[in-house]
Amino acid sequence: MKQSAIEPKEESRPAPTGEGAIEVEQHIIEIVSDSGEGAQTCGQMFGTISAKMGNGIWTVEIIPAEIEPPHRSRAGASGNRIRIGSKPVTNAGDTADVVVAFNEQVLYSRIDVGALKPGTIVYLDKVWDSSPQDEVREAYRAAVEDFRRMGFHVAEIPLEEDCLKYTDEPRRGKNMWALGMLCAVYGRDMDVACGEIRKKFRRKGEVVTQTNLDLINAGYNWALENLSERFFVPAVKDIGEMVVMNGNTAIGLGVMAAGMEICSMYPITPATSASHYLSSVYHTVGGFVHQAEDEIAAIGFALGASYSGKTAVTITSGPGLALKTEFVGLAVMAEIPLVIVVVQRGGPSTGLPTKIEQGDLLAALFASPGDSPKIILAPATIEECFHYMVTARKLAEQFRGPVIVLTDANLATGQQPFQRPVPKEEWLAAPIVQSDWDESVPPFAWDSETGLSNRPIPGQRGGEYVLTGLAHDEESHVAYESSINQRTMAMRSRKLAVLQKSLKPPKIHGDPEGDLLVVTWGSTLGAAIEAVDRLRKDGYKVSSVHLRFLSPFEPGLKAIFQKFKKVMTVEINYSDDLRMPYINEENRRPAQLARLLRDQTLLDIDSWSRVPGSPLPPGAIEEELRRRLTAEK
Amino acid sequence: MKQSAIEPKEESRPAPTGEGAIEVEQHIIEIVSDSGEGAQTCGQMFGTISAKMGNGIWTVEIIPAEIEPPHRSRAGASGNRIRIGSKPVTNAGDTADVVVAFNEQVLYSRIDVGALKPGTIVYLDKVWDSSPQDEVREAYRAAVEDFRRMGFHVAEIPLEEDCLKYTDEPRRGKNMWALGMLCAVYGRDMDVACGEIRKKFRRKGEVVTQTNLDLINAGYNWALENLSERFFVPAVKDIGEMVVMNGNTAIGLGVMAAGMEICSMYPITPATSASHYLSSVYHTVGGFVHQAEDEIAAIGFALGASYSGKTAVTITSGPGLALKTEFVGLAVMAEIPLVIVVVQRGGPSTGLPTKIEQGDLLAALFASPGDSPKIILAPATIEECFHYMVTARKLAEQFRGPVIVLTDANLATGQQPFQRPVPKEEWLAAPIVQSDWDESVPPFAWDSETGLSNRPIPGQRGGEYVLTGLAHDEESHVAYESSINQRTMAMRSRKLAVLQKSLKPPKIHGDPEGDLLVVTWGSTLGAAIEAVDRLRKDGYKVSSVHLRFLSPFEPGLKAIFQKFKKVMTVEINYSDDLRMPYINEENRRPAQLARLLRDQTLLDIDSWSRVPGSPLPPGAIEEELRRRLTAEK
Amino acid sequence: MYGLKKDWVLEKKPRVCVLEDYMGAEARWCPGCGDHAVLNSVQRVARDLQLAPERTVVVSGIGCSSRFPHYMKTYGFHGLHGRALPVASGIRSRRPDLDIFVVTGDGDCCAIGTAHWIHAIRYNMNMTVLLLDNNIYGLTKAQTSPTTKMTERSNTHPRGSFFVPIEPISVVLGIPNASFVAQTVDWNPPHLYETIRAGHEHRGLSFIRILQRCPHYTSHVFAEAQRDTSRILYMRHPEGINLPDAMSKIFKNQVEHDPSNISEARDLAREDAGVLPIGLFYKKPDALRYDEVTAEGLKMSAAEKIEAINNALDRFMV
Amino acid sequence: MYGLKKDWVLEKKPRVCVLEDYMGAEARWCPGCGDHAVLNSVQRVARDLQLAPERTVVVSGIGCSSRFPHYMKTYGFHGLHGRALPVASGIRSRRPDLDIFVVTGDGDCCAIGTAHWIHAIRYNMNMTVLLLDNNIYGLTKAQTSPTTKMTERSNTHPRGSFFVPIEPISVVLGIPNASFVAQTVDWNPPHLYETIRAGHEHRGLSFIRILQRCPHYTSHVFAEAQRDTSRILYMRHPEGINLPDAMSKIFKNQVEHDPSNISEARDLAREDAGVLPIGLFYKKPDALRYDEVTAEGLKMSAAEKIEAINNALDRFMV
Ligand SMILES: Cc1ncc(C[n+]2csc(CCOP(=O)(O)OP(=O)(O)O)c2C)c(N)n1
Ligand SMILES: Cc1ncc(C[n+]2csc(CCOP(=O)(O)OP(=O)(O)O)c2C)c(N)n1
Ligand code: SF4
Ligand code: SF4
Ligand SMILES: [Mg+2]
Ligand SMILES: [Mg+2]
Repeated sequence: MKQSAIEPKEESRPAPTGEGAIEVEQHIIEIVSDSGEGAQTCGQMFGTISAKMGNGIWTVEIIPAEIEPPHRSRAGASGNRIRIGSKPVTNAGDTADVVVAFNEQVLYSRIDVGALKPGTIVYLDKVWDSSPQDEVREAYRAAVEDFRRMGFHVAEIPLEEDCLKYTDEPRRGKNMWALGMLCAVYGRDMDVACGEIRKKFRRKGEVVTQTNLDLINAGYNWALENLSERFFVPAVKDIGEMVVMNGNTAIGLGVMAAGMEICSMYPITPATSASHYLSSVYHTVGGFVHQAEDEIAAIGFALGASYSGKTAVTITSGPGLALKTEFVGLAVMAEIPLVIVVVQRGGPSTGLPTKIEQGDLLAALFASPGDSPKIILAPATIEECFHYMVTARKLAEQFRGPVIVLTDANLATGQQPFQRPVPKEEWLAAPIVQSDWDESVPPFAWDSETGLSNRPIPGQRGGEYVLTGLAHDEESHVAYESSINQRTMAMRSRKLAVLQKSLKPPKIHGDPEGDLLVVTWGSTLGAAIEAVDRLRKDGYKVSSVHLRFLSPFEPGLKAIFQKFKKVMTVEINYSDDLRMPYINEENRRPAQLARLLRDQTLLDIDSWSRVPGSPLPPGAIEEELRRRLTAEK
Repeated sequence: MKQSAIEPKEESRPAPTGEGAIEVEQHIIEIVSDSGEGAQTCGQMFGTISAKMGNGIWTVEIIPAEIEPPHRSRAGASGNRIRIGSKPVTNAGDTADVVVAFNEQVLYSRIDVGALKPGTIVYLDKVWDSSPQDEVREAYRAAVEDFRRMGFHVAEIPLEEDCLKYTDEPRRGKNMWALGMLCAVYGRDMDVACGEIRKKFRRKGEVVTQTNLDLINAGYNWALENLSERFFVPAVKDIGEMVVMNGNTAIGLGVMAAGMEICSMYPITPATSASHYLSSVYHTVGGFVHQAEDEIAAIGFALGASYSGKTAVTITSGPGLALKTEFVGLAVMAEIPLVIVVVQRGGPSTGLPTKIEQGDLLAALFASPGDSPKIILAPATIEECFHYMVTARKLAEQFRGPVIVLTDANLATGQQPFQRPVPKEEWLAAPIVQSDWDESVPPFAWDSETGLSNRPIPGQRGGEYVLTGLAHDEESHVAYESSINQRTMAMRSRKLAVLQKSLKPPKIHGDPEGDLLVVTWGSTLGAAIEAVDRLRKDGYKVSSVHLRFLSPFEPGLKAIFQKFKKVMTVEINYSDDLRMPYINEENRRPAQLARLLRDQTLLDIDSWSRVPGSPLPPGAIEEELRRRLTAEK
Repeated sequence: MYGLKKDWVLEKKPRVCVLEDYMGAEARWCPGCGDHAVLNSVQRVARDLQLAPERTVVVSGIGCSSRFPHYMKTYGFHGLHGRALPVASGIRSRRPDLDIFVVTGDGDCCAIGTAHWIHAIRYNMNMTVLLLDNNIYGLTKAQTSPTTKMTERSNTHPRGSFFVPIEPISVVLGIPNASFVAQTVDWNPPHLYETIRAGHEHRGLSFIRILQRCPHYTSHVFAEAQRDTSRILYMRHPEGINLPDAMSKIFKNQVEHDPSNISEARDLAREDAGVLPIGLFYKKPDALRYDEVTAEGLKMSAAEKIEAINNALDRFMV
Repeated sequence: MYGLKKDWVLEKKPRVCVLEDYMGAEARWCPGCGDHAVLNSVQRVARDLQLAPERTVVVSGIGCSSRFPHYMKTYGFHGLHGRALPVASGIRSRRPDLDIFVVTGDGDCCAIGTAHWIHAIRYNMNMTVLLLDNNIYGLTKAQTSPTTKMTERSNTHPRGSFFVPIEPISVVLGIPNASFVAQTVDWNPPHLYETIRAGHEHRGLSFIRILQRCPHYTSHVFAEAQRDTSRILYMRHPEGINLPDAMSKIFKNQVEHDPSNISEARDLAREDAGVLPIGLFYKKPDALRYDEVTAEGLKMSAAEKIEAINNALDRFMV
């Protein structure tokens, strides 16, 4: 007899029916296990299978803080959240609809961070119920009761038990069984699923592959026979050629497609995996990753390469950016093209090394002493992580200076399908010019309108010059004169204004006027739009605008803002809250983008910013916007 | 027969009369020579003598860019500008009234930077007129004609010639002869002057001292007999006990008076001389200068000392600050008291290493990734350089974090007399507490209103804790929870609001309302006030306000600003000029303080900012303000 | 004991610290990680020497190994990646009364911390420096470190490292003023203990490289040396670090090495020999100590200081 | 010559570069500064080896010595204090066709640049590194440097330095993969020239320490060694750096030293011996070169790259 789905206790959730599948627009599934039990692989594969079937997906990693945390501990929870939808999915959403948990402790860790809500369906391995250890049994049983009390629909599943039929190492097989079970619940195409398994275990040999196929089938069959709930998430039609990857991989691929041959880095979470990916494939395009002795050497090496004609990229996170500060100033001063990717994590200092924050905007902009105008971009999606590498290199060369690309831990580890890019030869770096340089043209022949100039490359006869970080004239000769200093500062600054001229105003999501405009940057795009859309459905006059260029800004912002009664940013960084003791308009420290926009537009731009160490869920944004919109009325 | 002072050609200058001295409120004197000829010593002594006679003074160094530049070259000009007045002098003023030049080339270098104006009296060594080298003779003669054509009153003096009567090394004696001559022209007390010489050459023995006394007397007597012009600068009455020194020495003395026992640094111009001074006397107060292997180690060492209970100071300039960025973030995060002195120089990058700029404000405020609230002070005078060390240490300990003190190359090398400070025992660091720590109090027992807390020091039993740059809770345990991160960020930020509460609004110079308010910070104070006063005399409704706390700001700024039709900052850093191509309101990059004030007050705060590598003279500020005030009308 | 601390009368009876008094938070390294053994040894040395926990400071950088201070119940400073040594030096500069341990990793010390490492050896301030060398970046998940052996794979060199690894002992022996240079392995607790203890008893900077197993990422690297003791060269000398005979017997490969002989020490340190020497390479008890300079003037009274400041000020009187 | 550069026909006749072709701005060091002699030697080596000025890059940090590139008429990179070596390595990585010289000072290289120095030796990329060691920070006006002798006074140690100076040669010889380590003095132009020339001809990183006089701040430091040649130990060997007999004769103190013998090299490098060895300490022609790794794939065509990127992308197709 089929095990019945647990009685629904909440109106908000459609009751899982017995036979026919319930159609849903989107669903959030989590798989959590002890670190090392492979829930991450399970989740990623479930995401890929869904993407292949035409669903929109977004996956995020659930990562423990330690390398090998103890088993059955809250701190050890490892896994994945997968949000699948019938439209492109842009963020990880709010609370989970379905959770597969390999033990009750890791489930607790998800409850602690608010990932579940009453009504969430929980599939929990029941192996602990028959543990030889009394404490384990008791802990398990108490937890199940606890979970039910909290309103979750708990189904106890024979995860380890059934796996033992196929493998002696159930800890390494449970994830595939769970994948099979989910495939049944979500009606996934088992041909696609088995294909993925074959791909995944290709290098491990036939035996391993077969065991895993057995396991996925076992999970699938068990669910078909024993579970009654089925969900159906319709596919996006006609998706075209899509790829799915995380943001750091997209950066790596983008670096290659942009024709940059050198990535010079020093390991730092959460940036390093981009260079891991590059390290594994870079040689196929003739590139190489230089792991330097520290971050200073990493950027110095990159600048040396750039100076010699091979524009390089350096990839880091906050603490590494801090160390690169002095060299960034040199790149500005001596106008050396360079791409600097900063994958933001929680700060200040070592902070929350594996978690997301958008806290490095002001540091990117202002860290180098003296006036250091530079270009700053922030991709909003994983697809943009790829394409912005191409853009960044182009801008670095055209505007002859460093370009900082700010991503974050959310983009870095999140996965999302997007249109497969078609790399173009014109994106690649041109071969180094070795023809003579017209000697009458100085190495810094600034166009006095635009500040732009071309640079000679070692090897070009007639172009010999000595690059220097000292104040210098057009010939790159050291110059102490007041007027030269004033002029060259203006030349370097001017380039930003010139770049702005070539940009278009950002598109407004929603109506071009209304009660409230939400301004965002970076990875908050998807969640903010989702929140805005929900409110718009409810009749609120709210729109949003997303900034991708942070230095210079895209043009037309003030004009856009002025059409709204209120303007606010939503950011993942710290700002003072006026409701807190001692805080007032005079001393409030605003959120980072808000600060820049206030300075520029002189409009009273408020913000809602938080530092939870996790992406802002659309529901939380929605709630805050609703509060403000309602307070208005 | 007395050589007559040259005919005045300009109305603007009082004609030097034959016999009786002309009384002037203030005068600017420059002495320039080849590097190594001692014009700097001459100028400093002239300043000291004048200060001892009760004049206000301000002296600035004229420094060549190279260590041993060629003789008789514009690049080699070395010397001093001394401005003396009948009131306290707050800045170096506009153009020189009197210049003593040891050769015509160094004079050219002063003309090039606009230090002279038609009517300036020039005393020029005529030895070159009888040089055995044709080119030298010709260059000299052509120059004298040139100078006269430019409207200077040139008196050719027998500087080297007369010195040769007293010494075989006139290159090392000319400066004292020139000093004697100036003493005659300005009616300086020769007892005071000779006393200074005795002090100066104390350690060199009697013979050297006597030669120099002979030289000063020779110069004095020659001038009495041969020069007709005499100037009289009345003294300030009742000056009390005064000291005279440059800002870096004041920093050094302040460090000692503040009871800081450790100065950990890495050499960098123009900060190093502060540690040179400290190195020479620190042992007398039981302190020591640690010259580290680099700037990172310097601040790390200082933080170690601070952590162990001995609040330390680190002294640097822009490029060094860049390297300290990461550790500054740790000091904020782990709340370690530390004083960081940044003597600003021209940037970005290596920039203009010996020259002044106020370009590091935003870097000091924002460089460290993540949210890094910290206290920033900027002394405006040399006296404040001393006292702010005491303040900074106190604030660092009370608010448990880093305090950055921004000075600049102008304060660092300028000399000014001020009330002799009376060091107090209470300023000194209390001996390290070794009594037990109440174990029930965690190491970060943040007061939830103020964010303040006390810290245990190694040696205190019961206080054992592990300081960390990771996000942490009250116990200093690593904490990944959202709510803890949000709260601890707020605690660290709150401290700034609390400090602001204890500050008073800045005083307004001039009327509290009017057409224009000028806002300044750092060493521009004196020149700005002088400019404002000149305009106020002409009836303009202009006032000024000077900010000494830059993070947090002193309270009440918006209220002050709103009383004026226009508000603008005057700063020595780069900002875009709206009259330049491509620059408009949307992309203009404002001056650094202006940016912060715009963000905070949302008022349209404009600025006039320049990067000449030299202090802004009052006349230039006056001219710009006048232009704006006139344009208004 | 803590409950009584305010009761000064009771405090008078001699204080005895037990192992638990040095044990902080539960260590969160992977099971089998060599760091556990080092922690254990340091705690036992502290207990055996009766170091006061409140006068003991453990300073570290960032890395798996640098989590060390959290697991001690003493003062600790878990600072920035690569920067433990300057911090420890600053602490030492005015606190001759403290016992200072520094824990650093092969990335922390020999990559980003190189400059501080070299100069700390030169300063020779009194502290015990433990380099936990697992030949890999552990915390950031397996990148090549300066001590990674050639052809070993890592996430940054998936096709094998093409760098000649640095030899930390050779480097240190090239720095003048090195005063105590030793090597040991995490899997021989008695030797580990003796080495740390000897290091702590040395006045000056004792540099101890500990070959440390990282079962998570580089389980094979020291497997051979662990299995086959003939891969280890046991250095012995009356002035060196010695195990009781019963324990030292297990090392078939032994050499008598006088730790005052720097030339021999340098030759022994060369890793191309294929054996892993453990014991004391070099010791120079009279090497200059910078901390003796920095602590000068510590005892000066406030009145003396004020007088000196007044004197200094007077020189600028007009 | 330059006037003709667009005329390709005329260009065909063999190009001969004369000394002026390497002479940039007029050198602005103090009169008598040893840096002048080094500049001169480098220019002569460049001329004698007919290095193309446009393919020669001189990289430096910050310091008096680091002004060097400005005085050459080649490409130059006058970067940041202490950071010449990473920049030079980056340039080298994809430009095997360039001739690279690095000029650094004792502060630049042995203080703030220490980490890069150690690791650059290990990377052993092809370049000629000149350490202009004047035992002082010149540009910033006389502060103690890591090579300042004990008790010497400076502005930061007016009562005399209390540090044991670092021995740059000993340090370098402690780093595995060092491939060319030599020492010379600015005041013996023939030896200076031969050393730089030998360094340039070596394939790999040649590290050359040049004792350089700073008459402005440390005029006395090398005065003795300059006056009395017996203070110098001339190292000779067929594989080493040798002067014609007539010139080498002036060195009363000579030793035959085989530059493949590292132990002997290390013993010779010790500065406590009281003599100043000049010549080649060590050479390892077959040391691994990282620049051979980094230059792999340079010749790949755009089409090949596009294909590889497509392959990489395909692995992520859904
Ligand atoms: C400035 C900075 N750069 C990089 C990092 C990232 N990081 C943390 S630990 C580590 C290396 C750890 O390796 P190791 O020192 O060998 O210690 P282990 O984990 O192996 O014990 C790195 C690169 C950081 N925290 N800070
Ligand atoms: C980051 C940074 N710190 C400090 C300085 C200041 N500085 C310039 S050169 C120099 C030392 C120069 O000494 P050395 O390397 O021996 O060269 P020398 O002048 O003696 O040739 C220092 C400390 C700087 N420019 N940048
Ligand atoms: S990763 Fe390696 S070094 Fe780090 S805790 Fe695990 S076993 Fe130890
Ligand atoms: S200060 Fe010394 S090193 Fe610098 S240029 Fe002068 S003599 Fe040469
Ligand atoms: Mg390691
Ligand atoms: Mg030097």
